[in-house]
Amino acid sequence: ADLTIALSNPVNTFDPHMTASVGSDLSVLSHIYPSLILRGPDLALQGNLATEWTLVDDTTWHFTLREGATFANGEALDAEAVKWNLDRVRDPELQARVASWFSLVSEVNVISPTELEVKTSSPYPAFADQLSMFLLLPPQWTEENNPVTATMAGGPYQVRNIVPGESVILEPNPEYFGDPAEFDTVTFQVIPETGGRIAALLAGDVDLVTGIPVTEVDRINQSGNATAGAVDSTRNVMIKFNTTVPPLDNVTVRQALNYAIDKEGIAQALFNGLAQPAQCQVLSSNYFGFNPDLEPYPYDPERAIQLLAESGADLSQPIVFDVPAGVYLQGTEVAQVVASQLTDIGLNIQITELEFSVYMNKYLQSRELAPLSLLAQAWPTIDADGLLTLFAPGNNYAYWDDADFGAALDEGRSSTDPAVREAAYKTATEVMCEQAPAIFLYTQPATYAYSNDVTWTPRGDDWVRAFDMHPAE
Amino acid sequence: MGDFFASLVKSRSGLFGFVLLTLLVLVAIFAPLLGLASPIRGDLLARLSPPTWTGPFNPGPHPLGTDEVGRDVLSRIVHGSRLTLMIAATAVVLGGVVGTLLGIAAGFYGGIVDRVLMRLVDIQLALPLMLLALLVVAALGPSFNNLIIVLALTSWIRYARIIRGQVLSLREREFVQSAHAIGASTVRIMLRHILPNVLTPALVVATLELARIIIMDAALSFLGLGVQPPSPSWGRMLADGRVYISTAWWIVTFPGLTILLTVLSVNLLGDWLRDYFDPKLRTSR
Amino acid sequence: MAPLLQIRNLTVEFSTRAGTLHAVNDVSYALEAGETLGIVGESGSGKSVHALAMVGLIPTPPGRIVSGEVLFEGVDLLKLPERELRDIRGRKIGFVFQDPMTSLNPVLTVGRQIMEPLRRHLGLSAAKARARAIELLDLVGIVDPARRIDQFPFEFSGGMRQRVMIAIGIACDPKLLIADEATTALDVTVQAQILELVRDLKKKIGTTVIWITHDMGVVAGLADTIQVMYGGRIMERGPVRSVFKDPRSAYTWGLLRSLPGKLTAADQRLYQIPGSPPNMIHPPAGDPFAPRNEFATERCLREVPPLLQVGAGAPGHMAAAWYDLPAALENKGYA
Amino acid sequence: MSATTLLKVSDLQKTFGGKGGLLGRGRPEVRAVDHVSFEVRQGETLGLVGESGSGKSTTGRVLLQLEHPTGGEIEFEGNRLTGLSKSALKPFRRKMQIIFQDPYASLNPRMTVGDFVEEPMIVHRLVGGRAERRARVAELFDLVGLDPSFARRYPHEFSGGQRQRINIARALALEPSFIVADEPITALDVSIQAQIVNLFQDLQERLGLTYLFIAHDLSMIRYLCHRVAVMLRGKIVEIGPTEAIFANPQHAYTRALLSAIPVPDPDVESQRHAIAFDYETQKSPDGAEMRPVGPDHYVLA
Amino acid sequence: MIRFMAGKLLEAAIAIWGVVTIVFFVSRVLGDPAVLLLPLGATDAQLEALRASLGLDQPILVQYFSSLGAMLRGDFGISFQHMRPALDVVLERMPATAILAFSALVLGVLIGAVAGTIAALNRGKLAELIVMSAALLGQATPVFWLGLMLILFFSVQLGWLPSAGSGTWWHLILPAITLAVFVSASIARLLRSSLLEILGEDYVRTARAKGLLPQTIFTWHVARNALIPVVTMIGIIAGELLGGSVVTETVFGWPGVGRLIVQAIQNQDFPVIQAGVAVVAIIFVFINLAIDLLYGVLDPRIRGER
Ligand SMILES: Nc1ncnc2c1ncn2[C@@H]1O[C@H](COP(=O)(O)OP(=O)(O)OP(=O)(O)O)[C@@H](O)[C@H]1O
Ligand SMILES: Nc1ncnc2c1ncn2[C@@H]1O[C@H](COP(=O)(O)OP(=O)(O)OP(=O)(O)O)[C@@H](O)[C@H]1O
Ligand SMILES: [Mg+2]
Ligand SMILES: [Mg+2]
Repeated sequence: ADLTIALSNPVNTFDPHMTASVGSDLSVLSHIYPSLILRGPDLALQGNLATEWTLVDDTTWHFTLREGATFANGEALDAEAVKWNLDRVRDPELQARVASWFSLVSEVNVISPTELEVKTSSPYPAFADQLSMFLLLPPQWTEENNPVTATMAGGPYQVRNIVPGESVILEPNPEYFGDPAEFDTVTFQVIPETGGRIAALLAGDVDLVTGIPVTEVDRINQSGNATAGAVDSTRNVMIKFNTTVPPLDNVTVRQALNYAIDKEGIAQALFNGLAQPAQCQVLSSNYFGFNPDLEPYPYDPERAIQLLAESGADLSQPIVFDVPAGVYLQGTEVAQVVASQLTDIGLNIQITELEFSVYMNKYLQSRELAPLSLLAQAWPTIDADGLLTLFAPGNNYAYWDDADFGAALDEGRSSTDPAVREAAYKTATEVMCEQAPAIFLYTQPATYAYSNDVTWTPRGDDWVRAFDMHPAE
Repeated sequence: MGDFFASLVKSRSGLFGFVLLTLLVLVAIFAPLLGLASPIRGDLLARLSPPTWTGPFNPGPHPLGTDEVGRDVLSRIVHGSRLTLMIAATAVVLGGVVGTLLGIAAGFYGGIVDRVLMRLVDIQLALPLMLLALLVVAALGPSFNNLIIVLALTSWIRYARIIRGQVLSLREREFVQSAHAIGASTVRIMLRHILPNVLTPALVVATLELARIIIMDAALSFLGLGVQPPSPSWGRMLADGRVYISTAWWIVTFPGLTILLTVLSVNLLGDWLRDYFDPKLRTSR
Repeated sequence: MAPLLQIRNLTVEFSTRAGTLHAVNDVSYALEAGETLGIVGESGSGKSVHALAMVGLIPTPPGRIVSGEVLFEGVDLLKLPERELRDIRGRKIGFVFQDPMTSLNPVLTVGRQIMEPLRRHLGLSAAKARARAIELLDLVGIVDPARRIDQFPFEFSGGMRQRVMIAIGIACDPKLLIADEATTALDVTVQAQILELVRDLKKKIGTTVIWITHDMGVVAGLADTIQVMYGGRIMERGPVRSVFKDPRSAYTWGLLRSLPGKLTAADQRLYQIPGSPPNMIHPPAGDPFAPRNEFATERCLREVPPLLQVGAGAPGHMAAAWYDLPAALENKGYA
Repeated sequence: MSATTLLKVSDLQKTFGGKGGLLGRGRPEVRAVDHVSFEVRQGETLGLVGESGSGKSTTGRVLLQLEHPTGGEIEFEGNRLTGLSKSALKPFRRKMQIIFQDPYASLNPRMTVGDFVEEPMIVHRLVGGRAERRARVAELFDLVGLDPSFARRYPHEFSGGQRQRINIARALALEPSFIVADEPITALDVSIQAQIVNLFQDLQERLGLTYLFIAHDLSMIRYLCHRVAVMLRGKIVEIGPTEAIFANPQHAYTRALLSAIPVPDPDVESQRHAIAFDYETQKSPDGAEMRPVGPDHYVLA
Repeated sequence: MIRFMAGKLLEAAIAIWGVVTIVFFVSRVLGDPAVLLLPLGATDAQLEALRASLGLDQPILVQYFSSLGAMLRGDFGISFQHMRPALDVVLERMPATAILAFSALVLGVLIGAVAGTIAALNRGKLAELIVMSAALLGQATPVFWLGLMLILFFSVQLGWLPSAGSGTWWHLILPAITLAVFVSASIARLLRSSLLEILGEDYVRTARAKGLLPQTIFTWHVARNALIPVVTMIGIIAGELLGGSVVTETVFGWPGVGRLIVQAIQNQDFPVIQAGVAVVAIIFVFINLAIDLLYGVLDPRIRGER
């Protein structure tokens, strides 16, 4: 059977260490290059090359590898090869784009061809999760070839054909150490435009599309050729505040804004109920550290108006609301509804739609984030440690400085004991809910549609993988 | 003026264009007085409602349906006409004035001025339009003014080229020579003798440009560079609504038709204007 | 012998924005084979339009032939289908237009443009047509024709282009040659050469010629018959000598009188015809020249005079006038 | 005639093309005016005739400094004009005017004829207020035989003769003493030519104007001009009093030219034979100079 | 002739330099690619190191002159995103762009020429009305809307043609039609007015007076001359198609240079922006040189001026 998967962005590079984009580059490369650990459709970690991994102490990880695994060219896929890969990404010469994931790794020791030990400079509980995004290159081959354009399979598939900017066609890798591939060919076809993607699915040209507008779900299901739906993603949508500028430096104002937005209404009306309203935190339920006890700010415009009056803040100036163009599912629509509801409580909101790069530049480079900005963030390890760190005092991304929150995060990081960490993040999320450095909106639904020729388990993160799919009976 | 209207009435298509355009402009001017729903505030619960008509002459609350956040499409089209026509008109005027003046300067002075300006035209042409727009908006930030600047920037060369050609032949005309002979200043010659004689071709270009710019706004909005939400413009509506093209056809269809009508009317008027000013088609002598 | 060309009641109109323009009104005349007709008249009097209308070359719209017959060798050209008319144009009737700058196609070589009618009408092979074209160029006085034939019009001076136009006009030895202000753009020396050429042609192949011009001198030298037009009508027509010596239309008289050569020492100034030409959208009811005519009678203003043989004049000398010019001149004290 | 010299041209040259700059396309050099010297006297009409392209218009345009001469000098009322800047020239612009051949192309189609005639006065800040200027425009219209009420109309509403009158009115607005008329009647109908020529003569009588009259029509030249200059390929080959030239042409080209004039008389015409002229064999030898052949009559030999 | 070509080439070089310079400075205003290249949570030090390794820590003028020098040698630098020479990235996408642009141009010009001719020769008749209304429609239809409609009809409804990609000739049909509609509309309108103008020229009357056959008159006297302005227009359109069919490429997932450059702008991949724009500009300039030469063939007056 043949399989075609629609991507919205082309594969830019075939070197898995030079890209951090899960949705396109890494998804395709994960078919070609193996990883130690895989994240299954249920978002739980599974073994791949590594059959077992244990935390020996707070800073030492021990991995057991499969025996006899090789790359297609016969190169051994052993502990030595893994060490070489970890050394490669940490090499400052290379400037690997994913180097920051491994900046805590201090030492990699090969114990035997199937045993590996990794030491970190401080506790790194999410290391195993991070490794699920780390693909392994054949060391020998890499020295002799340019991995940016050439590939040497070690995963279930190998490259048959590449059309730059358009498609990557894969075929089974006979030398793969794991379960044999189920599709004769797997094509990753780039279709940037949403309408085009859906049309391609309905026309039978592709078998899987993701990121479709929720309104299409019913229509696709009714077509009888495909199945559409949504699951909670790991991406959480918020209106981030720049708390360093007035009037958002005033906590009462921030709380007022949270009361002013009808999160439930947005989730229902704009997303046909497929989005999960946020529970007063930036974490969704699939994250480690999610706090199930928090309640969202109720939708109460009266209260909001009252709080604004009490806050004593000067609200006469227009408040700029930055929205990145075309990156989030129905983002512009959400922004307009939010702006309209904020207008209802008497604020003067001015939406500016920005090119994503310009937006990011404002956010991180010139550090002039607008008072309000639409932002959806996810952390690939699905761990509070990552996502919450983006709000930590002193962090570039934070635009918020709360010592209690910082202390709670530090406590969470200092331990690898899940119970300790859980408690710490409970505190952190409570502080964050109370201090409201953002309007917590909803968890973005991961929408999808796949043809009835295949089966697939939908997942909330960005991976799209053929080996998660099977030909339909 | 009497001749103008007499001829307009005689040319049925020209009259049609004129009436239609006048109507559009009137609607744009009086949009707030028409008692329509707010073009900005929507009713989330009424999102994507189809056009409602209880009878052929009995429109419901949303005669053209509602959009993706529950705003009345009719109201957005009507209010959108203000922004759209304003953008188009401003860009056309800006591009027209700059292009015409530079075209006159290039044609009149010739030599180095001409060469420099024509190289600028080359550069502008060699730089793909959309990319230029993308770069400028990305660099200057999106705003109403920048949008107009981009549109005008893509537009001036068309005037400059045509006007330059006209001026090249005009400056050899004897009345221009005669102006030199009485000692008129260069500025005077350009403004009093050259300019009035290139206004017709400039006007004809302008009618074509108006249509092109309205479409450009749509294409720019497609790349997220158009009018800022929630303000309505036709191009923006079209671009935002395209996602719903198969589930809610009315969101794109109606603004699309409006654009078509506008372009049609401007073109008809333009064609007629061209004929009207064509000396070969006028009663000569 | 039947005349070569017989025009009857030709009327041509143009619809313009300001209204219907009556360019040619009820023009009738006949032309014998071998005759040379010189046509003069006020600018806008319908000289060109009537000639173009004969062979179906006026732009329609806006032009329209309202009525009339143009019998050429007994066949009414106006009723002939375009397909058959094409066989006559360029073959039996040659045309030479005034403006040599715009009447030649700028992107085709001169030779090609001369060869076109030869190949089309005479079916000459490319080589033969070329040889004939070189011959024609030589005939119209172009030096080094074998080289010049491959050049483009822009490489020719105005006078040379005009000669090329003439070469095209006479390429197929037409029975009738119509030249519309063919020498107006030329200086007198070149003009003299071309007139000489036309005279030769008449002599050699007996071509019948219609020569439209403003220059009374040219008519005097070239034409057998002169025809004076005004306001879309023929005012006077007759043997050159007779008309020059004894004009019977006040307009002809005025024209001749305003020439500087006709000056007597006593005159301080050139004679000038008073008033200005008629508006052909609202032409005067009667004789179109009447409003400017000091000899006009009541009747002239009301009724269009017919073109009639002049009482005491030479045979064929006809004029359209209600008044008697010699008598009127005497009355008013002109010599 | 021993009247004072108004304009003196010595060794005037004008070449076109031939340069070809860095990016320019080199074109063959055209010597439109080739070492020409002559003078124009106060109150006279000097006729300039010659074959097409012989440099007549160029001479006229260079005289008015509409084109910069390649060499030579022009003196007007004793002042050197050549090399003056645009502003230094301005006072002289009042005194010298030009009228072109084509009355259609000479008027700005987008200007009322009144404004067009008024413009020179504005440029030179001649007459005080607008009302005064308007009055002067009306006066000028009267002078050239136009109804002053026409001032508000646009050129396309006028006939050829009327347009040429408007051009003349404009030229007269600055009360010039010298007018170059570059084929002012060629484009006109015979019956209108007479009107314009008469006007020229009237104005000369009333205002004491001096003309350089360029034309093809030699019978008109003979009627109108006091002296005639004959040009051939950029050079003046013969110059002298009109009657002397017509009665006793010296240069071969002049003879050819005169013999080619068609005479509007069938009897004369049937007798006339044009004399041919071949430039290559009959041109003046290199280094030829103007030689006197009669009183005030010179020929290039 | 040689001088003429040299002059043209120099002018072309100046235009390309202008384009490159404008793009260089404008794109630097966009901001900092490092924040886009590194994953979420990267530290300042990591960002700094990356910037240095990309050479973005140098003063802008130093960057400009060094990259200008490199560009003269054909080196546009290593793409930040693709990790290989930017020029390679661009050239790889060129064939797809060229094929699409070329077929759209040919198709559009053919349709436009036929339509324009029909309209001009049937002035005032129903045929003109129909053709010109269609042309107006073509010009007033936003490209993305047309593209989506074509997909919905031909791919989804009828299932005749593939909806996206560039693999086979079948893939080419819809995007080429989408672009050709606009091209043909412009050409039809221009050609019509050009033909009408030429039809009124004196030399066409001369040709008719010669008794030539209508097809001869049309081919040699009318069309030959009417084509001259059309050829200029084709040059401009070719340029627009080469770099500007971004929208069509996006809708049909066509792997062209236009979308590549747009993505490069969005990702602030300066070397690719620079290389892409330069390549498009160079091609454009050469097309126009070719058109200048073609002009000479069509119009001997221009040839004569050299
Ligand atoms: N295509 C046209 N459209 C409208 N009117 C026209 C057209 N062609 C000619 N006329 C008008 O027809 C009348 C006769 O014109 P025609 O060209 O025959 O004059 P003419 O006697 O040849 O004058 P001239 O001596 O100036 O050439 C004029 O009033 C002219 O304006
Ligand atoms: N601007 C110019 N550039 C190049 N050559 C020119 C220019 N103006 C005139 N010439 C050339 O100079 C020569 C003289 O031209 P000019 O117009 O003075 O002749 P003319 O005697 O007035 O002719 P005509 O009787 O045809 O008006 C011609 O060969 C002409 O081609
Ligand atoms: Mg005529
Ligand atoms: Mg001249």
